[in-house]
Amino acid sequence: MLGYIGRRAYHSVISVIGLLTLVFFLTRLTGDPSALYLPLDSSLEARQAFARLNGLDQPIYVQFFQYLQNLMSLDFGQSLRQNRSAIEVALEAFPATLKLALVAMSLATVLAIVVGALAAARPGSLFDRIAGLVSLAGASTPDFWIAIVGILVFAVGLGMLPTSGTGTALHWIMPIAVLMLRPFGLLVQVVRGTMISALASPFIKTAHAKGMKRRKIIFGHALRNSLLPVITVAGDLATGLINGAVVVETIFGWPGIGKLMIDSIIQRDFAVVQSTILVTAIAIFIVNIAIDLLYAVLDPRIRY
Amino acid sequence: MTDLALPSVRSPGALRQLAIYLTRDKLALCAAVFLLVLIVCVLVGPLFVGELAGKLGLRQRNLPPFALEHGFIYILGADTLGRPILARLIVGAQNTLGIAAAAVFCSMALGGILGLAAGYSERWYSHVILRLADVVMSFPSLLLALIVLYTLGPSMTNLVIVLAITRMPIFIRTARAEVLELRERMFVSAARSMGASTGRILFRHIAPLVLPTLVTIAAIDFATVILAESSLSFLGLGIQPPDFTWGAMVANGRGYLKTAWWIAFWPGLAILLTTLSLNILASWARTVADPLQRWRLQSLRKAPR
Amino acid sequence: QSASEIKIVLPEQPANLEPCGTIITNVGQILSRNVVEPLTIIDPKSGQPTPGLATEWKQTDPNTWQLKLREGVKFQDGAAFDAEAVKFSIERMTGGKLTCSNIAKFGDAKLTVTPLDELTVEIKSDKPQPILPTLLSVVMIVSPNTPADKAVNDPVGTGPFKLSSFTPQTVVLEAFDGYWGEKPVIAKASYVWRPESSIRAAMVETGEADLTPSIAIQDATNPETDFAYLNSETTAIRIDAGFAPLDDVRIRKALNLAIDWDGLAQLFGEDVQRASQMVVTGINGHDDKLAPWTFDAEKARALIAEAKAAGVPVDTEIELIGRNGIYPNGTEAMEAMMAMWQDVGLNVKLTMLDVNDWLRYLQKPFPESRGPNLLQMMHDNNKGDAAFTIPIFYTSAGSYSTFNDAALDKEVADAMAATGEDRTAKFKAIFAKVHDDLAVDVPMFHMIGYTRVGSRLEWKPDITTNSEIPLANIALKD
Amino acid sequence: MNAPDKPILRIDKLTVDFLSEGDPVRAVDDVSFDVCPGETLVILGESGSGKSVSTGTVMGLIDCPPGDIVSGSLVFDGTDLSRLDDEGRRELNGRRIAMIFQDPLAYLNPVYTVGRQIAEVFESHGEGEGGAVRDKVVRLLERVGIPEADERIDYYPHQFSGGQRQRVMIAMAIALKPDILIADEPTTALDVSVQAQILELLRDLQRETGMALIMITHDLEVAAAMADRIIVMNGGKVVESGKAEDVFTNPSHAYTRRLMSAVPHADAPKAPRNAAQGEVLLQVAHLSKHYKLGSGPFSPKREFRAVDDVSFTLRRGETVGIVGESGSGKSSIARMLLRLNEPTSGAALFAGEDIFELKGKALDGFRRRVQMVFQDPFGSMNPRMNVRSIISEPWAIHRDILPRERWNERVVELLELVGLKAEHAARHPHQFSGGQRQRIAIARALASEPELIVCDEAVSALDVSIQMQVIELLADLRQRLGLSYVFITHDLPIVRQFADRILVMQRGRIVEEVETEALFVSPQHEYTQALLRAVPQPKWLRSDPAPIAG
Ligand SMILES: Nc1ncnc2c1ncn2[C@@H]1O[C@H](COP(=O)(O)OP(=O)(O)OP(=O)(O)O)[C@@H](O)[C@H]1O
Ligand SMILES: Nc1ncnc2c1ncn2[C@@H]1O[C@H](COP(=O)(O)OP(=O)(O)OP(=O)(O)O)[C@@H](O)[C@H]1O
Ligand SMILES: [Mg+2]
Ligand SMILES: [Mg+2]
Repeated sequence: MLGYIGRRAYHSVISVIGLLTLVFFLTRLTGDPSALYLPLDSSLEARQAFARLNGLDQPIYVQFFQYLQNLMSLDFGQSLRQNRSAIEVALEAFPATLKLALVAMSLATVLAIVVGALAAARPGSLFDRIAGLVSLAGASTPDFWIAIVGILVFAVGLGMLPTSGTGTALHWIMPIAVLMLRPFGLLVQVVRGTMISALASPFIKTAHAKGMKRRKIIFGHALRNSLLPVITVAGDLATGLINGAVVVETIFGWPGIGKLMIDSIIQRDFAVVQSTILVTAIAIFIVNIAIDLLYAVLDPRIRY
Repeated sequence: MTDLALPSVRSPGALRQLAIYLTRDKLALCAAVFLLVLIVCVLVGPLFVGELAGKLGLRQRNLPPFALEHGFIYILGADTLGRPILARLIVGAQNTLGIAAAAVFCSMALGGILGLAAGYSERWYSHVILRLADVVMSFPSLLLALIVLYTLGPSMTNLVIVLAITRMPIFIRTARAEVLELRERMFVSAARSMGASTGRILFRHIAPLVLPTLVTIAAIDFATVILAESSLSFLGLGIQPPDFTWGAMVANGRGYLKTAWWIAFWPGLAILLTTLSLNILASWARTVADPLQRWRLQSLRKAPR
Repeated sequence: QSASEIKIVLPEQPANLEPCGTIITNVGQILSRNVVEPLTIIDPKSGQPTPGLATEWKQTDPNTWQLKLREGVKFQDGAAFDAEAVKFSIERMTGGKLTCSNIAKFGDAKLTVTPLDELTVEIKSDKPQPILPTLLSVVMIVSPNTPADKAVNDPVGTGPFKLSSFTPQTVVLEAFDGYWGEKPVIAKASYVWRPESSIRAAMVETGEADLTPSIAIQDATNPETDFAYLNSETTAIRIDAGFAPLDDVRIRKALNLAIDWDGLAQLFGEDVQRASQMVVTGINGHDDKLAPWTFDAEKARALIAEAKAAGVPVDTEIELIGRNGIYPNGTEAMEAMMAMWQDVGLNVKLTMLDVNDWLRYLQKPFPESRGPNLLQMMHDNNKGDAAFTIPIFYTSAGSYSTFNDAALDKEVADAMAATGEDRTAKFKAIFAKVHDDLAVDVPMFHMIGYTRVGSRLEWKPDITTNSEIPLANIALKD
Repeated sequence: MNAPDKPILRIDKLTVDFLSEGDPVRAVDDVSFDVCPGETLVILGESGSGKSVSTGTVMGLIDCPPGDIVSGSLVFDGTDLSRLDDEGRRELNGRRIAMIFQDPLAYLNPVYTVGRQIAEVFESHGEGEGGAVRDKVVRLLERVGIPEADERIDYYPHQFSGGQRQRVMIAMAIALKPDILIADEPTTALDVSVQAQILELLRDLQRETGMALIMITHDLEVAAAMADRIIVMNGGKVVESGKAEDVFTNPSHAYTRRLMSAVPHADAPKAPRNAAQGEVLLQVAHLSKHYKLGSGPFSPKREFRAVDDVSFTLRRGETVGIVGESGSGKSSIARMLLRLNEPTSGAALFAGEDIFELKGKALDGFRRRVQMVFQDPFGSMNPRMNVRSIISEPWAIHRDILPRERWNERVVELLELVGLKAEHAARHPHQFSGGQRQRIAIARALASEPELIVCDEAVSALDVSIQMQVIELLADLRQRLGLSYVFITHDLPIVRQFADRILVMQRGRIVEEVETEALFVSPQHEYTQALLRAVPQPKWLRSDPAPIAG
């Protein structure tokens, strides 16, 4: 097991390096950013001076070697936009996103499991139908739509919640609710589907024969046997959120990495793009390793 | 999309059987009818309202819905340029469904196959596939879109490629997770002992058990892709005006939620209903495909008592 | 929140707080005249420079200006404001060691600054600078303790407010006790940012914020709190005259005539002004009498037919290049214009691009692969003089210019060297020529911004609001 | 017998259908029986005759729909079971009525340790939690004869052999000393000595607590050894019932008579066959399998020697029987020979080629020539496929065996050969009884016309009459086509009849290898002797103390 983790870590490091190389070269295909950083009416000379100042005039492989060299001394480059170290910018934005993602994902997963499992317990029942429709409606409604309407209703109309921003616990409610919708809807469907299959397994009969409580059968036996796809999908959704809950961050003024990444991409702030990808990639790789380890914990037949 | 869930559509007899099963689940029937109507709209709609959908009406900007003085076509109101929303919904369906179906199908088919391979084999390529999935997951889709935009230029195909690639990891990883467990099952060993090739084991034995989960995900991803497409148009990679999709219509009405809610509402509702229908059908297909559940759709004939 | 604390919500997070970047909207709105102050201040009504940190100025010869500095001014870090400080700030700006956006206003001018005495400086330039005092309004004076070789995020200036904190969520300014002027009513101001206009509007509505400098027209629904202001931005379509059929003046005129301007104006609000030139009133050189093109589809068709008859390939596909998010309803406007041009028989096809891609078309050198194209653009001249507009648009060397006309080049050079009335007249003549005779571009509108001001505040936006929100001008209602 | 007259469970006129689009399948037809405390009722009957379904109904484990209880009443200790709500049912199940399922692997949850699954019985009924329960579970496992129980408690089901899983099921069922134990073929996967131990255990329980026992079995020796009363089922109906001795000595129904006469007569020596002349088909040399153990993902690695230096040979047309202790490594050998598990060391030459070195085409060819009937037939069939596709799979894999248009015909032929019907071809595995599934597995193995079939307890779930039919079929094929068999079983009469040579295994080693008759006449190894001694005695011939009524 430890050997497996080691091997995975090793592969992941290689992949991250590959990813960074890829990002380095590909981002530079999206054009020279000089014009973006200067006023529209600045001269060609000014733009060239800017490129020179920031090393953008060098051939790309020279820039790359420079980048690698700097990486050795843990220098991830300077943000063109923010006048400071790119990795610092990325690391500063990351916790906000991570917290949001963690809370939203855990809530969504737990809720989805409960709702999905109960729906699967009696397929076709009223609860099943309603849970299905509601979760799907949530998952297929545009998130910004929900977010803005939510603000108009709860903040402006009812005055119950703040419109946006961070600070108190109240500030968390709407962003989390909006973020949860899609994962929740998707997970309910996945849980329900796999649970219906699991509940038809013979070992469920054994559990009934043992006289176990229905709840325990559903959540102990059937659920445990259908968790593999559930945690996989949950993991994927979590990485999606880690990569940035852009809409929520944008609308609610949540200072996270998603918005930072988008801004940096649009502004061609290469060093920041690279640094944010590095940070999120590490998190995503860790999540994926954790999920793969969870497989082995959840299903003893799976051994690495 | 939905056909995928039904691995045993072969003879016309099987088709009829499916139709019968469909009538047994009223909700699924409604969903199927809705999708059928939609497909008809896609095919013939543009012939009738194609002109109207692009016609400017700057003087009836943001016309509210349910007003009939400008004609029935304005029943759902008009958008920011005064074009009738109903006509645009009908015309937009084609691009919307085309892009989403292509992207979702590609990502599910490719991701599913790669995931099957990655889960079943322990060879080097299994690791490569998974790490590639990790890399794609870590690669911001917007950046990918931008790169494609710069190197290949905006086009429908490129849009589909971008969307398909970014949605692929979830299928790869889910398929793999299921395979990890399924390949330990005895019937897989049995098939192997009979000399079944890896391909046969994967596609004949394992895939049918993985597919329902993938289809469930795909059905929801349909909405995701439609909305992702609209956020890509922010970069200019999305569909180019004057073409448009429901996603673009929603994005377009985003600023008007307070003052002219209908601009974003109707296309949003269309997306929702489509996804909902697909999901209901997916869940129905899941029941049909599972011999242990199929009885739910059969008219069980009881013995006289 | 105490009474004298206010919260301002901006559309964008300032990427940094470098005082040399105050012409960038979100930096300027925070720093300009709050934390750092310029040497001169442009009067929004007349477009003329008025005293800032410099109290008087005179031109000693065409290349030299002498400034008298304000007395008794201190920087927020305690350093004294004097001629050396001015020299430092200007040299920091022009030194090329850091990227300074503001310097763009100076073009390629070389400045030499010499302190004559403690409160007098002399500024020499390599070529005549008739409007140097106007230009000096972008020179923000920073403390000599500021690093000269790198951009900063903790500016120290002479303004009535000093920076208290800058985090990814907010910028906080607090009143500076040692300020030379009148003590402002506001004691503390925090800035937050929300890109979504409806959210900004909602925040002011609920009292979470007191002021937001720009909201979309559709959100400006409450006349009590929402104020429209001419924001010095002018929108236009640039015609790439280098390619057929756009090299034909009839086609260019047809482009102007084919648009239903009143209909189009609906997209931008009722206060929007139809533009006939690329600068707004109040800018030196603006010609009030220059009438904009009016909608006449018939005439446009006739012109096109005429051109066609003369062998102009009017059916060639013309690419209309738009930029996503350039201004509210920008994409809709492009869609509408495309439809209108197609209506008169021009083969126009729209492409929307991301900023960086769009910039390649805006600025020279233009992409080799381009064909006949029309470019959506927007120009913002709030610096009082048409000199910031005419050369870049209309001379053959101008960085946006697609037009090559030696006669016009000469006229422009002439006007630039002129001063006073003469300068104004010459600018007006140029505007008239490019509009009426050459139809070089398709001017659209002078744009309107809307601000929402909370009921606690006594404040009205003006043409400078896009570049500065001086907190000192804000009063509280009681 | 001594049982009080008042039955604790009475089933009256039970009729159960399975519904589908077509005509309902009548699985149980007007069945009545009862059982008193302390009494043992044995249900004999043809495979597929409704034994499991009727007892499953008592536990409320038939899914309705698609199952449909058409009529009948089930009264347990005065309560009408069909009126019970979930909670009432839960109270009874496990504590007062317990069941041992026929197919132990499918009925154990693969992701929980067996210890935990047994402990759940206690926890569900408030009989303690945590450490206290663990001790009880260890003792239970010891009682059912699981070696090293305190360690094995933390293993997962897939780490147990077939017989061990069955014993885990038994432990689970007797955990709370129920009033009624329904045992559905509880000893099919157990060797005779362990079987004797388990039967003794059940009898002990009956003596201790007055437990009523309903036992389904097809093993007439076991039936005789346990039964007070017997009912015989055929085609969903009870065709005969009465005291055990009467039914055995004086069967009245034709089916029962057939059943009784089909018993291979152990004492009738059969003529030795001349099989030893054929070429050597399979040669196994020094084969070992060490399983890596470790219950948690982070616990240290250990090894368990399941197969330890096993060597034997098999000639064409010969049958080698493997008998031995449950858990002695028989299935492990089979799986290795099929290349399903990699051996730790050793070699196996099939027609001169090392099986473990085969690759690509050669491996395909090998897999066509060798087939296996798995110990767990249900698990070995894809739940999504119907019987037709399951049986025709070998033809789909090896295209040259049979042209496609002959598939249907041949499937029906094969089904009939193993005693199933043509209409079964459209059903899915879950719609069959245990014995029927086993027959489908045999039919599938025969489909590819192999040269060697490895049968792992291939006939254990079949009633004697069908067992004989199948054995005769296999013998016939051996005769006609020169098929060879590796025949793993615990059923001594059957190996005696069918095998040419017998290997006796214990703890991973072969302890004795001799010609069949020699083994029965003069067993050498101590373990073999014990095995032969352990053959059960009819109950009515024994002088045990009578059970005490509870
Ligand atoms: N889910 C089902 N759907 C349809 N038919 C079924 C189903 N389950 C069982 N049957 C049928 O019901 C009949 C009785 O099955 P049951 O399992 O009771 O047999 P059994 O007597 O236990 O046989 P065996 O000794 O082989 O285990 C069989 O013919 C079987 O095919
Ligand atoms: N995957 C595994 N991991 C660990 N131990 C295993 C595994 N599979 C089998 N064993 C152990 O190996 C031993 C041999 O198992 P095997 O299945 O070969 O027994 P068997 O002779 O077939 O027994 P039975 O007659 O009960 O089926 C058993 O003690 C079992 O517990
Ligand atoms: Mg049975
Ligand atoms: Mg075994």
